[in-house]
Amino acid sequence: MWRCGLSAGQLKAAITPARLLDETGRLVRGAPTPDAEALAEGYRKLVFARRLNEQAGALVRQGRLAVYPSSRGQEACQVACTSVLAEGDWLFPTYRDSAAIAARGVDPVEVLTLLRGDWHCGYDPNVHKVAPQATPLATQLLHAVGVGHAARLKGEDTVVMALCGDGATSEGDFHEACNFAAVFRAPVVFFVQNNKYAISVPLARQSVAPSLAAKAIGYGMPGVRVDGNDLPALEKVLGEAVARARAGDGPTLVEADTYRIESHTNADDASRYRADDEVTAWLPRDPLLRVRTYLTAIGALDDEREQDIAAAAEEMAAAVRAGVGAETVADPEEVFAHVYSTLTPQLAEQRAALRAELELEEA
Amino acid sequence: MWRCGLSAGQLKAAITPARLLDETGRLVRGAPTPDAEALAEGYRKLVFARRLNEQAGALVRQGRLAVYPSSRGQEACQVACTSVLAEGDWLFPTYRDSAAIAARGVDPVEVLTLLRGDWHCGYDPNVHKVAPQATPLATQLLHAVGVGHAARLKGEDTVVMALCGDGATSEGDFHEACNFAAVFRAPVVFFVQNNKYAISVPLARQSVAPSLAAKAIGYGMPGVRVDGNDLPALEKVLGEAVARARAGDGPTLVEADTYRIESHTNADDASRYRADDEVTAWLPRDPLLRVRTYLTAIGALDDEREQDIAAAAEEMAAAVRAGVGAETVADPEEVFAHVYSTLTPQLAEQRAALRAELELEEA
Amino acid sequence: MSAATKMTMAQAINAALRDAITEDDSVVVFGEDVAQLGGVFRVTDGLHREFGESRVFDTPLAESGIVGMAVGMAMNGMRPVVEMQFDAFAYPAFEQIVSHVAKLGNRTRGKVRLPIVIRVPYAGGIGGVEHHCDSSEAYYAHTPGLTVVAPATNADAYGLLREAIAGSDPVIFLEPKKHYFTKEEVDVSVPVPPIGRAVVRRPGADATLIAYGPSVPVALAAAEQAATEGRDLGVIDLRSIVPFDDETVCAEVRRTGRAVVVAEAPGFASVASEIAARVGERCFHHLEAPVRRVTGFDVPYPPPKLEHHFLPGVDRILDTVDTLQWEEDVA
Amino acid sequence: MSAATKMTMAQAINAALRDAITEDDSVVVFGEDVAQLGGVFRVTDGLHREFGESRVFDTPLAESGIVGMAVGMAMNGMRPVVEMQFDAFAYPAFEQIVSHVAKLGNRTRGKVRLPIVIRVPYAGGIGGVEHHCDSSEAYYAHTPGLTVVAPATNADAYGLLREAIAGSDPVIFLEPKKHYFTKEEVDVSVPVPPIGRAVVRRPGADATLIAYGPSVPVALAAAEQAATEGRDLGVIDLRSIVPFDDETVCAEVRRTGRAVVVAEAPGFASVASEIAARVGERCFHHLEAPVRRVTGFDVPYPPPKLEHHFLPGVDRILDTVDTLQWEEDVA
Ligand SMILES: Cc1ncc(C[n+]2csc(CCOP(=O)(O)OP(=O)(O)O)c2C)c(N)n1
Ligand SMILES: Cc1ncc(C[n+]2csc(CCOP(=O)(O)OP(=O)(O)O)c2C)c(N)n1
Ligand SMILES: [Mg+2]
Ligand SMILES: [Mg+2]
Repeated sequence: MWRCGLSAGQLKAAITPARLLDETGRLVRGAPTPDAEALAEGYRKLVFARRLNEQAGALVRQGRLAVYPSSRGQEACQVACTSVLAEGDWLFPTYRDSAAIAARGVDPVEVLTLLRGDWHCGYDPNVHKVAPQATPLATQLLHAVGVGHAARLKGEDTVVMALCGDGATSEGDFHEACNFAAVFRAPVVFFVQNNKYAISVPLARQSVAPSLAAKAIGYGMPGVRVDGNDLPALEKVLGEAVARARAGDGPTLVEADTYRIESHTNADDASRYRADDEVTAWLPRDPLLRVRTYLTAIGALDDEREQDIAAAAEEMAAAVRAGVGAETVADPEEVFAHVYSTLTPQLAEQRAALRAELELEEA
Repeated sequence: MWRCGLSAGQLKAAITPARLLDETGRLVRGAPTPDAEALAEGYRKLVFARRLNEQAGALVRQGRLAVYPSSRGQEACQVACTSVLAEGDWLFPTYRDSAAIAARGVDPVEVLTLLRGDWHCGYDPNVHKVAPQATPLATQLLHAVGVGHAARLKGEDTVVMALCGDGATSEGDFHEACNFAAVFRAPVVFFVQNNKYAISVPLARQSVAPSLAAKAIGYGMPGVRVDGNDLPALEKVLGEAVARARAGDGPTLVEADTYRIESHTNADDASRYRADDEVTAWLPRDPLLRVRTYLTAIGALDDEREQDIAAAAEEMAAAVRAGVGAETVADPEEVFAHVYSTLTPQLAEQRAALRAELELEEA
Repeated sequence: MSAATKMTMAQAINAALRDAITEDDSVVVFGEDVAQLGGVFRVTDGLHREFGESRVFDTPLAESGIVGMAVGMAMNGMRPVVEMQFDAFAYPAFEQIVSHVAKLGNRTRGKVRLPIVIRVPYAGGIGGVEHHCDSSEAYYAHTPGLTVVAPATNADAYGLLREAIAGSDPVIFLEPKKHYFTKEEVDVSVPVPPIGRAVVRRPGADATLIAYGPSVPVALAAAEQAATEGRDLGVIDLRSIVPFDDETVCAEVRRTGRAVVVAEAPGFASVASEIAARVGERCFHHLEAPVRRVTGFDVPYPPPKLEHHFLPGVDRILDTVDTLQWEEDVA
Repeated sequence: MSAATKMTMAQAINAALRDAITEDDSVVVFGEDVAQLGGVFRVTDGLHREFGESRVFDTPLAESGIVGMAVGMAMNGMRPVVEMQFDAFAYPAFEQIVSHVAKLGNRTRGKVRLPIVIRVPYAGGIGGVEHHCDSSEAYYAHTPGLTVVAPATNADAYGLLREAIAGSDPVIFLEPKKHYFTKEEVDVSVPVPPIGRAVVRRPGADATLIAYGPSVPVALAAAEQAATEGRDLGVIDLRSIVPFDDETVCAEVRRTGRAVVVAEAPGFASVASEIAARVGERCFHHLEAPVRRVTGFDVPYPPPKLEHHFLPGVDRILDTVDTLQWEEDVA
């Protein structure tokens, strides 16, 4: 019943990052030429993702968001993991994947709901097939497997993209999710954004394996490592994994080699645990820069288009400022409303007590 | 900081089971000749382990044990995992490893305490460096890592042998234990007795990896697969893993390819989920038979020695019968005594209440 | 025409699962050893054979995995009924249960509901070795968002499980394992009162015993015994812990003025504490005596040899009833 | 000569850790982000630099791993003090805590004791997003074998932590995170009463407020306010939930005849239920009114925008005190 062999090629793919565009924005020798128009559209999304990161950062500093974990430096991952999905596919994001959710089509203002300090995820998960952002690490990977397995049982060809970070791979739920998916041949792509840190803890403290993608071997599924700042490489690798899942060939573990440019969140101070020059060394690998250089070189991006993109991103940012800035009235009674599908007598009583208190205050 | 490379040899070791004696009791071509006297001693231990399994089975049928998970068919694993340990080393067994604990030197009557229906493990873990038998699957592997890591911090060269089954590898704690051990380079040998079943669930439902030992790759430690019914091969592989751990080179994952000949426990009925001929197919691979044939062929085992061993095993069995049969008076007040190192006022009160009840009953 | 037949609680649960799978395509049953083996208690016996791998299947051995997968399957339109093999083996799934199963409806403002039933063979009295007899209801009952159901009769085991599976919210379904093989007449065509409704199993004028799950028959036996001694004890079977039926409980206690809560779990910060606290709060002016609790001691579940000392039994209940400030005490 | 200095609770805990590591070679501190970063709340700030990797270290990101490793290290002679980053992130370790940390002493008849301290930054009031504000004490308090400590003052944070680390049994140490940055005078050379002893923080003749951890300052503020309104409320700070100081609590309540329990966790099957139940049981004949509870609602911890409605506050406490059947009501 062992289904997975182990070829030298598979091993190499799990350890050496795939790359299409190098750090200078040049096509790697022998790499297929990406479709210029699609890449330009990808570039637009990268710019949007970056702009969202910047805007959210600014809103935190103004006290309008409770917290924001930025994906700056990881925008290629954020864009690629959604652009490879079809409409009916599902995305399971973490707190760091706001830009990916927005790239999936969810209104960024809704995306930021939780981070504004609300108790709910803001959007309806069923509309865009995006799960609420998960905070308890790696737990959502199992939900992704469940959605995928249910789809298979129902004969649907849905694929599920499940995101997590390098730190989350240490949790038991990561293991159980990979294993369940492999055993049930669930149509799931596990996409690990290895940004080298879990808050302050560096990768070396999470794993001494040859790569995180190499963990796939232990589950009997393919593991692929990819340059996480190389949009076309990501789209190729993730696209293949999605196709494989859709074809009924089961899950894939994809590890993106990337870097968290900013602190863990605004509440964190990365200078306490990493040297500035480590960060600076990553700057030339900026995912936007790389695509931009390439597109410009092949003539697919000129100043005008660049300006159009920037203007549209500005518009989005303005909408975010307006939306997040708008005073929303939180109804204290709603705290009781959704705990069960019908209010229990206990909650009805407690809601009535709170209502009475509030009425007294108002009076 | 990636410490573990991946050579073709390492991969092969993780997938193809190592073997020294084949099923007909002949030395595999090119295998080193085992020390005859040591192997004869190993044979004695195998016979003891088998006898203990049989005796415990009988005691269950007589209602003297609450339950007994037999390691019949796995005796070579039970013997090897203790014979490679030094005195100060630790063993972390499961409910199925009674024979291994006895092989380690713990009085079998004490070993069976828990299975008699007592609440405590019977023996003092510190005396023989044997942890209580663990029931919640895979949890004990983390304790093993802790003991190992503490030893390392204290500069002691203790090695920890941590046992679990194939089913337990699916638990999150297995993953966390392997990873912690690898990251901290803890002196632990993870020894998975892959007996092909977790109660009724066959291996194919636990994993579709090329082997369970291959999981080691994902943690950056060596993984080795070994014929689990081949005592000298087990002692070699486990011995090397112990030496590696002792030398400060970190953990190893060893998978024994073996088979659970009996039902999960006496309460189970294996005929509900597996065909008899699967079991019969494994009988020729009996771990005792193999060593016996080899030893007899090289003249290291004659009828007299065989009889001596059998007689000694009978003596042990008689002692077990006597010990387990002896009526022990369980003191209800002891239920309160060890929950905390000093009785809380609440427990003192509850104990007093129970005492009053008992006195009333007696009166 | 009555369709009542004698069946064990295991059979009643089995019938509920079978009927639910038959009637609703979205019901799936999975867990450890539930398929081929039919569960270590045979509760799912025959279902795999009858409905096949797409409806009833074994999983890898990982409880967080089982519950986490159930969350995802429920998000995608299914009604998973999962089995935790024993009470203590649900603990690896605790984070999934508390942080997701209990909260997802709320986190999505009701946009995502999780019709998941987590079946937990629970409590003691079966001579089980350590980790096989925990009464873990307090952990769940304290967690907002979970419905916690504890049947005491075979008819309730059938009826409440059907309702749990058909409902929109996640349910922790506590099956008193010592009653798995107890036979009772069950007519599955007769509906039982809904989840949230307690039932007065025995009216009584002198004092009220409040129990659920495995303690209900014990409370009834105590009442039986008390009757022979001239004391008329009522017995309430809560049936569900969350929601809690304050109305039925308070009506009875206000009438009798005396109450004893009976539960097997260690008493400290338990469901029994809650019951005692709320009865004390709500019936204060009707109480002739403090609300007393007869619970397990605050120790890990004891070994088979000693469990009879631990389990609330008839004698301990009656001794406790005796302390309830009866007229004769005063006199 | 008093050595009192002003320090925050985070600093008091830091000092306790520093002093324990210094005085006892077997004390080790580990968890997520506790070393280089000094913890997300800076509670372990500077310890890694001062004592090095063998005494203070970061682990891989896995809470079951952290607690499970602590069990093993304690078996091998060490005194691990581990940090769970936030209350809800201790749940992955639940099985290790309940099935091992709490039980190993008992399972070995006392041959193996586990001097482990599990530090849990807990409860709300910090405007945290979901999963960052759970009051999880009931889960632990209900589990026999665990000692559950909840300091309310910085002096107690220091003193109780020192005692917890030096003791033989596992301790869940609940740090009210909203007080991490509150400054108070602390003289670490003055011993505090031992774990298990409650302290009357404010004597009061009319009614007794019973609280622990983050609710103690709220109860004191309520008492302060009540005083201005002519009502004399006493405040008990439990300091440890397990063991529980019945003596102090009952002495006070018997004197005042009225009690209100204040706690932040959802009330159902909670520590507050336990307190209300036992006070009701033990002080029945002295009670002029039912024991009332002011707790969190039975909902998942609400978002920053609404948490002030959820947290037991001065007004809600005083409103509840007002219901305690005062003479004027009767008149
Ligand atoms: C179970 C759990 N433990 C701890 C945390 C606290 N925490 C939030 S993010 C984080 C680091 C995660 O690192 P990684 O998985 O690499 O993702 P990244 O933040 O780098 O995207 C930690 C420890 C949590 N959210 N969940
Ligand atoms: C956490 C947990 N879940 C479930 C169980 C119930 N259980 C006991 S043994 C067993 C099968 C274990 O299989 P394996 O790990 O292969 O070991 P084996 O029994 O074959 O030696 C199960 C499911 C348990 N003990 N612990
Ligand atoms: Mg990271
Ligand atoms: Mg097995």
